[in-house]
Amino acid sequence: MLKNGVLKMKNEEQIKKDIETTFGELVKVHIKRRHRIKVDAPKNMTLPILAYLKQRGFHQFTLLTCVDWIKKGMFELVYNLYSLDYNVHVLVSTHINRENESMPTAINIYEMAFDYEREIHEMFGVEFEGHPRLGEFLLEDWKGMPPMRKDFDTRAYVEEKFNVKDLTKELFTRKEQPYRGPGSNG
Amino acid sequence: MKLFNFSQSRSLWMMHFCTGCGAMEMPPTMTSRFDMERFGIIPMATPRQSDLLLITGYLTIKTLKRVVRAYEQMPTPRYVLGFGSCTINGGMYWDSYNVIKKLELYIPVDIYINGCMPRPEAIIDAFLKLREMIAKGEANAWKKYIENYEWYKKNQSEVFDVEKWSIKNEK
Amino acid sequence: MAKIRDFDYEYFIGPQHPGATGNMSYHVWAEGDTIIKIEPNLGYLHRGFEKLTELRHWIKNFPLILRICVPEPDINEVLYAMAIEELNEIDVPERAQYIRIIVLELARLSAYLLYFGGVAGTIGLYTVPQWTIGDRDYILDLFEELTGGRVYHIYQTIGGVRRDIPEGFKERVLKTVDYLEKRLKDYDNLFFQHPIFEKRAKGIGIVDKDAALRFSVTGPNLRAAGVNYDVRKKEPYLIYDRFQFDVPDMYKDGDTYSRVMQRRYEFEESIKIIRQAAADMPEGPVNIKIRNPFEYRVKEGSVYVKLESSKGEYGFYVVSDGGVKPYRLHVRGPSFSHGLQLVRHIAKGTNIADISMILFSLDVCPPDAER
Amino acid sequence: MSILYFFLYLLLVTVIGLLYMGVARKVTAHIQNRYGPPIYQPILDVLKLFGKRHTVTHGVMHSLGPVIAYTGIASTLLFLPLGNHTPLLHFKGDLFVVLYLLVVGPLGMALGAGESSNPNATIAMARALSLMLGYEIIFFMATLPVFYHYHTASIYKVIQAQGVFPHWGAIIFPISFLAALFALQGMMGEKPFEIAIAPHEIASGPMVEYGGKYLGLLQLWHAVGIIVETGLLVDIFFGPQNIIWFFIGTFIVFYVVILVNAVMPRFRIEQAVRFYWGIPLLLAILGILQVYIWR
Amino acid sequence: MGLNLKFFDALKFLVRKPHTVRVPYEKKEVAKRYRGIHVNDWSKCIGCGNCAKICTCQAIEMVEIPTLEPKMGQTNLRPQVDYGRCSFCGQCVDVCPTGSLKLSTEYEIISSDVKDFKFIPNLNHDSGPGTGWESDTETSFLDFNRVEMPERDPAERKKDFEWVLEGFSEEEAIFEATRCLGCALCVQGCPTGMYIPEYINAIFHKNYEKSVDWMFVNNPLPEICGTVCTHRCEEACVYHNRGQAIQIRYLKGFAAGKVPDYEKVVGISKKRTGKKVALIGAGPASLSCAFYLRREGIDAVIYEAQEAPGGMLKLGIPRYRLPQSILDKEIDFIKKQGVVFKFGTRVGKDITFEKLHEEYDAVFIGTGYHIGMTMGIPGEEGKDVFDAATLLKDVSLGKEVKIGKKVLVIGGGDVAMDATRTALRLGAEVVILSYRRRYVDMPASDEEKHEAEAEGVQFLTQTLPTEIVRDKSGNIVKVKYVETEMVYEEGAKRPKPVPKMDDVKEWDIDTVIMAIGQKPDWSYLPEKWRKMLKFDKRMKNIIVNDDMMTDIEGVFAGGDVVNPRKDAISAIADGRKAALGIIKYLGIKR
Repeated sequence: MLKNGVLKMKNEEQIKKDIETTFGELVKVHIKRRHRIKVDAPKNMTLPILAYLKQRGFHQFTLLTCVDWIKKGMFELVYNLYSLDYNVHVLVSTHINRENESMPTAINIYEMAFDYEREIHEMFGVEFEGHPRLGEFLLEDWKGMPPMRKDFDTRAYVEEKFNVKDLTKELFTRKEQPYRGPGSNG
Repeated sequence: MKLFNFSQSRSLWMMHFCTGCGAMEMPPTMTSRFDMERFGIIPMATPRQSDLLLITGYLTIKTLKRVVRAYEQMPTPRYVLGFGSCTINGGMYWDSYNVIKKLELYIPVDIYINGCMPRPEAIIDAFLKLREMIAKGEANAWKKYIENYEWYKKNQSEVFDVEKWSIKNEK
Repeated sequence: MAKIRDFDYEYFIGPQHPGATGNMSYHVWAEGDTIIKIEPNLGYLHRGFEKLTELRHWIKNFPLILRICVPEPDINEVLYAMAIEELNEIDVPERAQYIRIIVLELARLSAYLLYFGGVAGTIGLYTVPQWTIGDRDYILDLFEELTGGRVYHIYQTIGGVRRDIPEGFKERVLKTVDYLEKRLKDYDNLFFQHPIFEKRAKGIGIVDKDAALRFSVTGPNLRAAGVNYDVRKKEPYLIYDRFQFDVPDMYKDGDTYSRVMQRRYEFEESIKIIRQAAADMPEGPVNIKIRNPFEYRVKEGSVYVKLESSKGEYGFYVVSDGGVKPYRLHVRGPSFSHGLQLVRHIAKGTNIADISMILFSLDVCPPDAER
Repeated sequence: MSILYFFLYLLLVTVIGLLYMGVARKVTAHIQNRYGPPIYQPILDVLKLFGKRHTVTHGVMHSLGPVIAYTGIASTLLFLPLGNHTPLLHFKGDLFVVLYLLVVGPLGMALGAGESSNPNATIAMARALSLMLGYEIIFFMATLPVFYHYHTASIYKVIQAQGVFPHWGAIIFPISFLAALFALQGMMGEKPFEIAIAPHEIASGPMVEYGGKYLGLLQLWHAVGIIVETGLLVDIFFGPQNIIWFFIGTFIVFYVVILVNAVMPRFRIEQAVRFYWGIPLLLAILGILQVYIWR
Repeated sequence: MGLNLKFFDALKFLVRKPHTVRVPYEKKEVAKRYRGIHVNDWSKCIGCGNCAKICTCQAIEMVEIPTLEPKMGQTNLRPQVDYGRCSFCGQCVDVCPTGSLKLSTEYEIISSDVKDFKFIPNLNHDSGPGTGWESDTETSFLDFNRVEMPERDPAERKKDFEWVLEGFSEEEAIFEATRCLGCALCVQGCPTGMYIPEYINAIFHKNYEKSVDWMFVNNPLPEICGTVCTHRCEEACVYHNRGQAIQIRYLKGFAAGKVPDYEKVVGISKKRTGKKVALIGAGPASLSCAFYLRREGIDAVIYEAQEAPGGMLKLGIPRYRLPQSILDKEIDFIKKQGVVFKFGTRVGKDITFEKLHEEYDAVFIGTGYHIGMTMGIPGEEGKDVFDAATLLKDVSLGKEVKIGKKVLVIGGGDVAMDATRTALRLGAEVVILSYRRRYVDMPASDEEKHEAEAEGVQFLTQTLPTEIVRDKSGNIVKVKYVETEMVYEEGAKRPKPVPKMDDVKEWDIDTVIMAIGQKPDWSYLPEKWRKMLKFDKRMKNIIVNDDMMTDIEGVFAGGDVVNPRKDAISAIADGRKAALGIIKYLGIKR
């Protein structure tokens, strides 16, 4: 397992410097460890960064993922890019509101984003502006809340849809005694 | 009839329809190490030619539609073998929003094997049991489907739109 | 004969079709025998793994997570363990690392054997799958002995492996590996050097270097296109930097033939790694105690870990909020890149007779794209 | 009386054909490092298929297809001598009738498959018919020297003319025999010419929509076809003098065919046709040239 | 087309024997570790439910087995496995604390009926030890080794009366708290049924106040219990079956110690009902009873003969085991709740029992066992022979006690251990402990035995002193003793010591401490009242009903005088129960 600082991280530092000089202070770049750089960017800067990185030789669109930070009311979109020459993954992360906010599509920069965006759209309900076909991808005839959202309760859904009883109940729990004795504080 | 039952029991053509994890133990069962063909069981490419439908593991709703359709295309008598825990009571995917839990609600099942996934030996034993049942004329789950057609359709309609996915002229 | 505008046929490969790789379907529009358009239709195997992992404790996800990729389940386990270990900064015992290498490489061998059988099956050479999958069973026997399960091993745990290797296991691994090496000559004769196979596979389904890079192809498919990229070399995870092995680079055409042959030579390299790992394995503990599976917590943070599977770069993006359950886990399956967008691109203009061979030679494994 | 005789004849050939299929499966299995089913397995399969209750048809032609195919191949038997017996029908030039009737089978299939509206079946039939282009001509050209040599176009006459061991067509015209073997491989639809069935590509092709009794009929067609096709070759090139000789001959030929089948992948259709128009055609032409040179 | 015809090489397999395993005629051997169907050894299974908790598939359900009796550390639940869910991962085996559950090498259930796939495994399929997926303490997920409580160096600590333990550091405590699986079997072991998993979990989260809050539900003296409890909970702990139990006691002490002021957590009850209750004796039973009475607004008045509260906690337990600071902290908190203490007031002498009974709405008897018993051997009358109870009491109260250099302690209980170690601290050079049974039979807790041994006490087991020999001036010079022999009798639970009377040996001794037991003092109770109470056969313990009420209306009892288990936690439990009984008796709605 590679750990921070085991080897010199020339490439990583160079890319960090380049991104910082090109995009200014709004973009925060952290070197997480060797081969991994995380870039926190505001929404409007995300696509320019992707375009810039593509031009820098980050050919591989490894992954587009979405994290539902329900407490903050945000979706975090993480674009994971890789360059063979630098041997570095850059994870460009941006936050959008959970409701009523869309993200411009990246398919004009990376073709590979096509299916990833479809998946994220289906699983989280994130809208990608300008995507030609955000339709059914993995699910068929799905109605209701996108399943990967944190507030989608799959067990309750299963109970209802498949007519299965008592899934939400844990099968073995200690019987809680509701009354806490006279020592109760309130 | 007896002769038919006998030949049916000795010649089970299974549909080459592998869904889910159980499909991974089918190749070893089919191929040289365990050699299922010794019992006259061979994979067939289309439902029309098959007698035996293997549900090798979980079924997503999307697959279930196709399975029901394929099942209805199979000529009777037809047999269904439920493979592994997932077909019995949901198995690993008991809380997955996209996987059906009890196969018997949607199509009748003749025999189940436990396991996640079952070993080839267990699969062969299940085939032999099925073979015995057919020879005795006991494997009659397919009749249930015709008799309780409405019930099965009702259950199916709970998970997907039956109208949209049914073949009109067939039962 | 359904006529769809200009096209002669509208045609489905899968989900119930021997020529489909696993349970996935391709919607094909063809003019005569020539494919004009192909559209992958996924979701037959979508089980919502990523949702399910969020509902389970860290340790409980081990039996679940490996079911994502059926032909080679160990990569999921190891990756998941690696992600936790990286977040929690756990040092895995040496011996466990070596055992992991052996397990991973054996899994690679078994996946490749399945692959050879699959490709040969698509062109009707049914003797090859019978052989390779039959021989693969010997690897499964090893797994059964080591892990207690034939296909689903559930052998990894946080900080190591669940059990030490049984007595005499190393010898049996070496014996099986020797046997497989011997059998490789038979496969050569019957399959890899078969003139009709060469005739059918050469120049078919070409993924050249540009296309491979454009569509983020990884793994043997990328190497067969002449790009020497192997995670084991570029970013050596576990202890791959300690082993002597080459990444074969004699095939650069990117056609079906190159892809098959690339794997055939990688098969030999994996055998080399197994031999070295078996020889160098130190004594010692094989895992760390996690003490309480119900209260095991992973430090807050996110991590992207990847490894080289038999299909390409396999990655996990794991987010932890410091709780007992993963906050988010996203699986990056190699098939997502070479099973969807790439197929749309390269299948145009190919013959219907070849499409299933191309799909099999790309080693499209739908479950890792659908999860 | 002769009708009854014919049916007995048909039954015998069908059963033996099915047993040959069983042998084929067994032999293939052994090459594949396994045991395989019992030899009588195909008989059970057919019995089972005929016992199926519920079958679906896609129209008259679809149901008729297998019937046409089977009757076509069965009527071939009328002209095919099993050894040095007089076939039920024989006349000058019955070879041409046989070759013609052999086409009836695939044609019947083509009609049936076309009706089924399954693209797989349609593609398969297109393939089967274009493959026919390849092997029919080769086979005809390969048999030509023999008939030419004996100055007859009747199979029965050819057998009689060949007599005992050294006077076999295969020994006199080895080149033509080789060409005929190539053609036979294609005629029987075995690999590398199993293009019309091709489960991995087009889901067992023409049979894709057939089930139950129709499929059983197709199995019988295939079983009789094995005997007819190998028998034709044996009759022409080995001149079997009695029925045992005939069946030994057909068995050996069939054995060779399935051995090749077991170690071959299948061609793509245009490759197959191109292949036939390569070496086999050359061999066939050489065979014809040989007759000229001989004279 | 090339001329490469090597593929015909494959035909060589025609003449080879296939490698097919001809199931069912041949069997392939299943690997030893195979994960098949569950097997559960019911003789080991304790029904803790951890298998059900870890199951990813919710395949395991704990089912009540009516034929089984729940025992301490054991429930009558047994796992039922649904093979329509089970995925054979074996995690249930790796988490099983007793190792009763394993996966056998059997793997087949084939049936047409879904119901056949759900059953309660027992040993039916077992193919014997060493086969199937088993887990031992090494391979288990669980850590069977506890974090040892750091102690002071024995050579140092025996010189003074300071606390012998050093206490957990936060890191150690949390590390130890991690081990708790939350199965709650320990609760059955605890007489007062504390919410052990809950407070340990709170410790794990570093939420000590929450933890203390849970403790006060049924124990008003958590830190004292966290120091000197007899920790029956640890015997019931699931880890105890194969390894070392969780340090429940010290974790509790640790957490309570982390909260300097209980008032913030528990608060002080401001309820007033106007009822009042007298409590006799200021031991743990009365303290506990008084605390819970006060929480419900009942005035509690404790009458105590001594000048200090705590009863046996103060008088019986030496300060090196229970520091005065802890005692003060907890008792002060009880005082803060409004409990009135009347020290130096001996019931029967300073105030009569009848008066209490008249004046108060209810009376609670928590007088305990505080009279030490003697052996009745020749020479025990006279100086330099102590009973342990008196000795410990005097030492605790700070009275000057003089003992000799060579001390013999007779007995094998906790009190005997306290006596030996107190003797060491009082300056004795040689301390011999004589016990008539074997070492393993000693009722004293293992920790105390180890601690005493570490401090240099010589254990002479299977010895029985027969005579104390004194010189002319009355000083002890020798103690004669005989050795005993353990004899097993038919039907007896444990072997009986039989002295070998003909072989008399002797020790050089100048002080003898007898720690062979204590008894209650009923002298304060007038004959009339005593007759109204119902005692057990040996005339020692009062028999009470479920509400801890004696046969006299309004008189409740608890602690050692009721409970056969003579320990602090039982007394606390009794006190709490009695408080609930009194509340019920007085008709106060909660």
